[in-house]
Amino acid sequence: MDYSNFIYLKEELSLIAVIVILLLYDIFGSKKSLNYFQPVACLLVGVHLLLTCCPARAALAIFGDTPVADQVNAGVYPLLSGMYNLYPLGSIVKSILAIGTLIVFLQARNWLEGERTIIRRGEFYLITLFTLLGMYFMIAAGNFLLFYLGLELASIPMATLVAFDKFRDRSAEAGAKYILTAIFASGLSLYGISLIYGTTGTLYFTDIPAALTGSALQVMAFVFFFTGLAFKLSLVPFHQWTPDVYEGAPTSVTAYLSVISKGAAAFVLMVILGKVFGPLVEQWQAILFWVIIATITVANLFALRQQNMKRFFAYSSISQAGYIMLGVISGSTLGMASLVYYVLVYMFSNLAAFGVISIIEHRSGKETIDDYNGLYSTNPRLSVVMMIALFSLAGIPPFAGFFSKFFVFAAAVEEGYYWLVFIALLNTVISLYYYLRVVKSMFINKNESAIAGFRSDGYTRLGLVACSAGILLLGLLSVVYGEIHHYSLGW
Amino acid sequence: MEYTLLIVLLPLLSFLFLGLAGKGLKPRVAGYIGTIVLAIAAGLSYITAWHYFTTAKVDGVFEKWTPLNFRWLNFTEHLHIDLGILLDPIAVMMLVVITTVSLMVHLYSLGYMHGERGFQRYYAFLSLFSFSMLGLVVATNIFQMYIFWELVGVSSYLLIGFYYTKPEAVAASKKAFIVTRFADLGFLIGILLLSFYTGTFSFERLTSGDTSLFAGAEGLSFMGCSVMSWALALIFMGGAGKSAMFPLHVWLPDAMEGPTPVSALIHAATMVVAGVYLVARLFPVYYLEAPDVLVLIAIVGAVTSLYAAIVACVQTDIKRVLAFSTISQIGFMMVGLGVSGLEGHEGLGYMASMFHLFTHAMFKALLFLGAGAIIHAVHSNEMTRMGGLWKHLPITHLTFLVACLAIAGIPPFSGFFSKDEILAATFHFNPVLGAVMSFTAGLTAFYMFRLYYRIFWNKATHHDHAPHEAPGSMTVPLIFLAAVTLVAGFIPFGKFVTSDSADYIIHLDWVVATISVAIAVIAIGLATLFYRKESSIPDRLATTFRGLHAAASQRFYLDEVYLFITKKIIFNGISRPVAWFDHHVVDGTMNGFATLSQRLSGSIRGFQSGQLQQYVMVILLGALLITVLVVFI
Amino acid sequence: MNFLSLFVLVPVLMMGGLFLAKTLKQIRVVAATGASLLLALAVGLVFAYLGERAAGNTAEMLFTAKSLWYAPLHIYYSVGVDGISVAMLLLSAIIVFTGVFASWSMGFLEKEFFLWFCLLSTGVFGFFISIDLFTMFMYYEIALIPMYLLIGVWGSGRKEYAAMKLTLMLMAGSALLLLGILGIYFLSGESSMNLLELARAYIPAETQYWLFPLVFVGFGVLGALFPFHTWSPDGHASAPTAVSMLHAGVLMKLGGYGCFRVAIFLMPEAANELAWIFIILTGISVVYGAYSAIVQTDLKYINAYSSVSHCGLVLFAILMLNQTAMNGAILQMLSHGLMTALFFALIGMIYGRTHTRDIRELGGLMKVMPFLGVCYVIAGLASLGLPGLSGFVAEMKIFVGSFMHADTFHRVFTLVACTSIVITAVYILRVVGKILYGTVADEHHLTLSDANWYERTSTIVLILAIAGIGLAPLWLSDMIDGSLLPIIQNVKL
Amino acid sequence: MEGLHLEYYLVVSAIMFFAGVYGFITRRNLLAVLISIELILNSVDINFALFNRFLFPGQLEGFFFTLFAIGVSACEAAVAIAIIINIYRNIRNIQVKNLQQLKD
Repeated sequence: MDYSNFIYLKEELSLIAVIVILLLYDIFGSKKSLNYFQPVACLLVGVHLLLTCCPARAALAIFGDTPVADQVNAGVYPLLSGMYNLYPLGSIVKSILAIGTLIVFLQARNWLEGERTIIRRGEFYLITLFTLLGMYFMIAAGNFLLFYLGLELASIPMATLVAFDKFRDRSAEAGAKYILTAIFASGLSLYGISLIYGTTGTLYFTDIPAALTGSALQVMAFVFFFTGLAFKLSLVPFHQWTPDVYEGAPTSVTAYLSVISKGAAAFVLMVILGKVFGPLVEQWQAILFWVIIATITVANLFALRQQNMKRFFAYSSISQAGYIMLGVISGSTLGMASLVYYVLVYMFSNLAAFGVISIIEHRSGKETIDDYNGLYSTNPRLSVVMMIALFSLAGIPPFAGFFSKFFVFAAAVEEGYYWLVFIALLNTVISLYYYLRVVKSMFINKNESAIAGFRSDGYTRLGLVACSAGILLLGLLSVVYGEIHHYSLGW
Repeated sequence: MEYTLLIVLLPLLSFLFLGLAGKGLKPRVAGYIGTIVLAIAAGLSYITAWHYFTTAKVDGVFEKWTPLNFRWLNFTEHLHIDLGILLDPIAVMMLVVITTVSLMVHLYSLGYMHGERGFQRYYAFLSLFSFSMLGLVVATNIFQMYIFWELVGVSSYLLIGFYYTKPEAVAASKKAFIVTRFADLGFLIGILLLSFYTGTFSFERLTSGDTSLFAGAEGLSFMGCSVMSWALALIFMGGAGKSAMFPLHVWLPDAMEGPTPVSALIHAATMVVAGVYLVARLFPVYYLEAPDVLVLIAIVGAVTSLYAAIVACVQTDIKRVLAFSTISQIGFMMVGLGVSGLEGHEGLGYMASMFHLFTHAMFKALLFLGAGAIIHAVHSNEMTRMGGLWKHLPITHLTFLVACLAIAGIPPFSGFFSKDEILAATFHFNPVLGAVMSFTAGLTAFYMFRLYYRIFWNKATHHDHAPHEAPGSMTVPLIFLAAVTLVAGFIPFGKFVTSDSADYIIHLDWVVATISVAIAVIAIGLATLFYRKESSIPDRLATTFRGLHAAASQRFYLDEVYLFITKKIIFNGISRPVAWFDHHVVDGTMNGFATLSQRLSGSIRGFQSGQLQQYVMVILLGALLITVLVVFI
Repeated sequence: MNFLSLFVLVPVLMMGGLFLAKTLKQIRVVAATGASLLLALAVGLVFAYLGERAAGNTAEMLFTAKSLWYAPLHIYYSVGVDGISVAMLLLSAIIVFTGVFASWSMGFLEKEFFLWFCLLSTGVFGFFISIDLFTMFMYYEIALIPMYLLIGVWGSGRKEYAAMKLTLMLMAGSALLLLGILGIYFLSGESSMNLLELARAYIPAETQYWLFPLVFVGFGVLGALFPFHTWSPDGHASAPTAVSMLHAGVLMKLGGYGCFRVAIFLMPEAANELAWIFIILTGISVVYGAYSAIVQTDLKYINAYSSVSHCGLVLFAILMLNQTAMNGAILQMLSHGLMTALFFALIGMIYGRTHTRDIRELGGLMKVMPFLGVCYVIAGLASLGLPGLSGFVAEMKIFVGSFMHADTFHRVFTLVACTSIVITAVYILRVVGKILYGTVADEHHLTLSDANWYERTSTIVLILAIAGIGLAPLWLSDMIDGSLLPIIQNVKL
Repeated sequence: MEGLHLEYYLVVSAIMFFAGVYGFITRRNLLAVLISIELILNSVDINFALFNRFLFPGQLEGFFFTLFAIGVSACEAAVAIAIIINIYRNIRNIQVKNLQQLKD
């Protein structure tokens, strides 16, 4: 190992650099210069994103290390004695998460510039980036230790984000619920990991499969471990914190939580299930089968009668997690590609929706579905963005959500999960109902006292435009999925 | 012979022109256009008839000519609908009849419909009807016939409902269409069956006498009758609908709501005999493949004829009397066909039936047009509003009388010859049937003269202004038709139209002729006794046979039966429950799913209690449950 | 670029144009131009197609083009047409054209209306030119969702309920369909989404047995298959005129076309074996729809139930699996599309004037608005199968074709279906008699005006098309016949 | 050492684990809940140390994991307490039952 290998850690290192710069800026920047915190943060994340997106191959070529580059391109390349795994798909997912984070940052302005949060705005960006770093570690982990550290790094700061509006008791309540449940879940997960360690004698991902025998203890260990990630993904029955936290947390945080955190967890879950628990495939497929059904159905049933938009989207995102799991359960290349693609599309759709919710909440203070009545007559553009997002979430063409849903279904069907897909498909009908409820209130319902028209700020608009473009183009431009699929071969 | 196409096409063009551009024309111009077109068509028909009957005879048998035939729609390689023109004796005869009567009606309407709203529309419809009817008679195949059959039905519908602001007219048109549609269903199914087993629609092939065509249906039977019997009976059902055979006749009396010239054209002379024409067209098939159906036809014809004659005796609306009389006379034609044989002398019934069709068309059109002139004069259909009109309407009176004598079967008027031959054929077939028909003929004479006396003699009613004779455009057709009625009986019909297209020498059956004339004279005498002057005999008879009289004037309650079937059974008994089922059960199920989801959603909401510790418990229990399930199952 | 893609491109460009349009006039110009262009394209396509065939091109699909889209699932953007799709494209173009004119004066939110309308057309046209299962399905769904807003925003009556019901039921159908498509893709062993390639592949019979119902019911929901038809009456009744036209006229045809193109073409064995179940259901549709129509009092409901009946006949005929009946089914799609569009257009125009669709409150309109009245009568006559109008041709083909089926069961059901012609006459004449004839029910109606120029354009074009098919059906039926052969051969295997 | 098998320790850790769970579920005070969680985490630490010591004596993985886990749990406790304090500041109460504003 020589230091040139650090170039392989470019995602994490550049993120750490960003964090450090921002930290220093936050500490030493003058009060006036801090007004530019958001643009600077966005810019830095953008730079980081460029680095992340820049394929490892190209980066390596600069340093003249082509043999390794080929190896990386071919599949997983272990670094730091196998503690850290370098693989192209991981980089793709990381850049997806970074894009999402960037959009969240763009949309956070309205909230952060409020009088109570303005002095703490730097913290938001910093803490968010810390959690992002944690997710990077989770994704890159080749050992349960790094995985665990990444998981905790991604969830403990998140609690502070949830409780960020410290003068709102709902925010505090949500924070408490989040942190306590998170610790409990990670406790269970740790207990599972400890048992795995006990039965296999190793924590390295590459060594574990050979030592798995499928004994009852190992299965129990697996289930306990699974709980930790299922909690983050908010799969039923580990989902109950989700609506409360989503509702209570500041909207930007909810957006982040519902998309980035969930996306990372889904990807990592699939990687670990496939790479580490491969020998237990029958067990985890059976578990996922029922968990998916429960997740989609229960979440949909709850979503049916929600009034609060954020709570509504909480349930929606639970059920979306169920659909994401369809990719996981297949365990195939198609499944992996579809999952990543789904996360990408889901991210754009959900962020668009939360962008609208956020700006409306901060401009008018309204956040129930009925408040949205007649929104189209006053804020047509926001309504259209919202509608696109909802249609994409519901899986209506030509929006990207249609394609992503199609692919996860295809992945599951390829493995023979006809009944599962059937149930999921029926659930899409229910989900369409509640998504249409929102569309209905915006477009069809009349309202004398509709939310007054307003002009949103440039950052938010940029974010919304980016999301809309993503929703519209991701499906029609097959190259995105093609690339993801290409790098998913053999994961 | 290609010009025969013009006969059919000209009225169509006239219809299109009047229909599209009629609004911009002066009413009179539109009338002239229609009439002139029809006149040309009539001229062409006469030329065709002359041409055909002089040159088509080869070896003593009339050939079938097909001057035009093209494929209109494919079903399979050998099954296709063609449109074309088939000329044979009956077709040519029908061309003459239709164009003649139609021309008369066109002419007559110039006067009768003068000043009516929608005059142009009226002529457009008349043209449409003429086109359809002509297309029907020259059909080369049964499907073409069906096509024009439907078109005729629609034109009839449109013309009955001509006075569309009058609710009775609308109801009558609806009824006419639906009843005939129902019959057409039978026709269609019959065609389906027939074509399925024979593989052809073509009349030429079907009537060629080639029994191998029907080999496919050999030995197949359903409910005791052979498949061919079913097919042909169903086809006859179509004919029965259009020709107002019992019990499908209910629409015809109501159809009198249309303008009177229309009744003359469609509901007396031409369209209503389409059923007869249909049976005559397929006669060889009936005779060879399903003689049992022919018996059925004879019986239906006889029953209809008798029934209508009885009902006609008590009607007071003059057009209804004529309508029932039409039904009755068509019954005669059906009986003629039903009792007929195919070859040579056996074919008397067929020939007689066609002959009667011809003569009846003339004198019945005359009667209707005469009735129109009367109505035109007194503005009422009711006999009670008439009486003593002979001096006001001399021409109408005379022509009407000619027609009455013709229909009553008094020599030398045309009706005598044709009816007498039908009676002869019937007696030959079955004396009982013959007796029934003779009785009916007597009734015919009776009710016709009842009508005649009640209109022209009897007690004169007071009118606000003196009724006056119709204008020339109306009387000319009357005189023309009366003249035809006078001489038509002497046409050597057997030379032209026979069942086997060969010559048939008519010789009168003197016994039958004498009897029937005697009956007719007695009936006329009775009518004279009852109705010549105002008399109390009819009333007394009516009270004596109270039940019969009431039943007859209510047309034996058949309309009520129909009303019951449509209103009570179809509307209330089927449709309402179906709609209810759709709304509550099918729709209800779909709504039920929605409600169920909402309910379910409501019932599980307590699960999300907001309690941190419950959440954690669920997580733990979930993990344990999954473990247990996976490990132990 | 393949010129078939223009059918999709033009509506998309129209959407762009509408987006930029500022005034009502501009909106109308864009809509009318685009619709005319589509109609011209469709007519041009018919000629081009017939020309190619006359020149001896016997390929199954003409004007094909394909380009890879999603390689991992072998999804191509592949287009191509045969006689059937050409006919359906022509139908769609006519309806879109007339629909634009029928919604000439919406009164509010015209821009949005036409935007959604164009999206709907995109889906419809795309569906008919596609020969790739995925794109077909995608366009199918594209066509469904605009319905929600079109009905919800511009509709009348219980529009929200109806829009929701319609959307959800159709989406449930498409859910089944999606599963079926995925099943076909993975189980055919062909790894292809291309219809033609799949048709040559062999899907194991036992697989077909469960895929066929999925696909058939999936499409059947849109084709108003009993008992999944209940979206149709409410949906049609609440939809604005042009949407009813397009929906009943074209969208419901997507169902029939899909059943035929996908379900029967790809799964002939199951079609043979399972047809009887669906024949019973469709037979019920035919009669049941007609009976239900008798007692309705809302004009649109009457027409909607009549659509159930007529579309039932389409599916019924398709299941007969012989050339004549299938040909009849396609003709019936065309015919029903045109006449039901005409009906809805007229009902819309009448409703726009009288503000009621309840036949008990209408009467004597013939006197007040003769043009509309005459058109209504013509539509009615077409619907009850008057020769010379399109309905007759289609129905006769269906009845004769179905009756030729060797099986007595099928023949009996054909006879049952035949009875619908009488019931149809009953409800059509009831309506005509009630609303057009008789005395004027409401004095205010006496002051109403007859059709405007754009309304006349719309109705006359439809009537011409109806009469055109009715008078000269041979070329159309031949065009369709040629394209049916591959399907028939597949079924007979 | 000989008398004490791995199982005994495991039983202890399992008891700790479930005691923690029980505490979490039943305690009414947020701080007590937090302490219960620490019990859970500590039981895991014991597990790791035990397995390393008894089963895989040649390695250090388990010990390291224990150390990291202890560190992480300290962080968690810190954040959790901060939030609890915040709750106290807002509603003057840290009873679990008061955390029920958000539900349904």
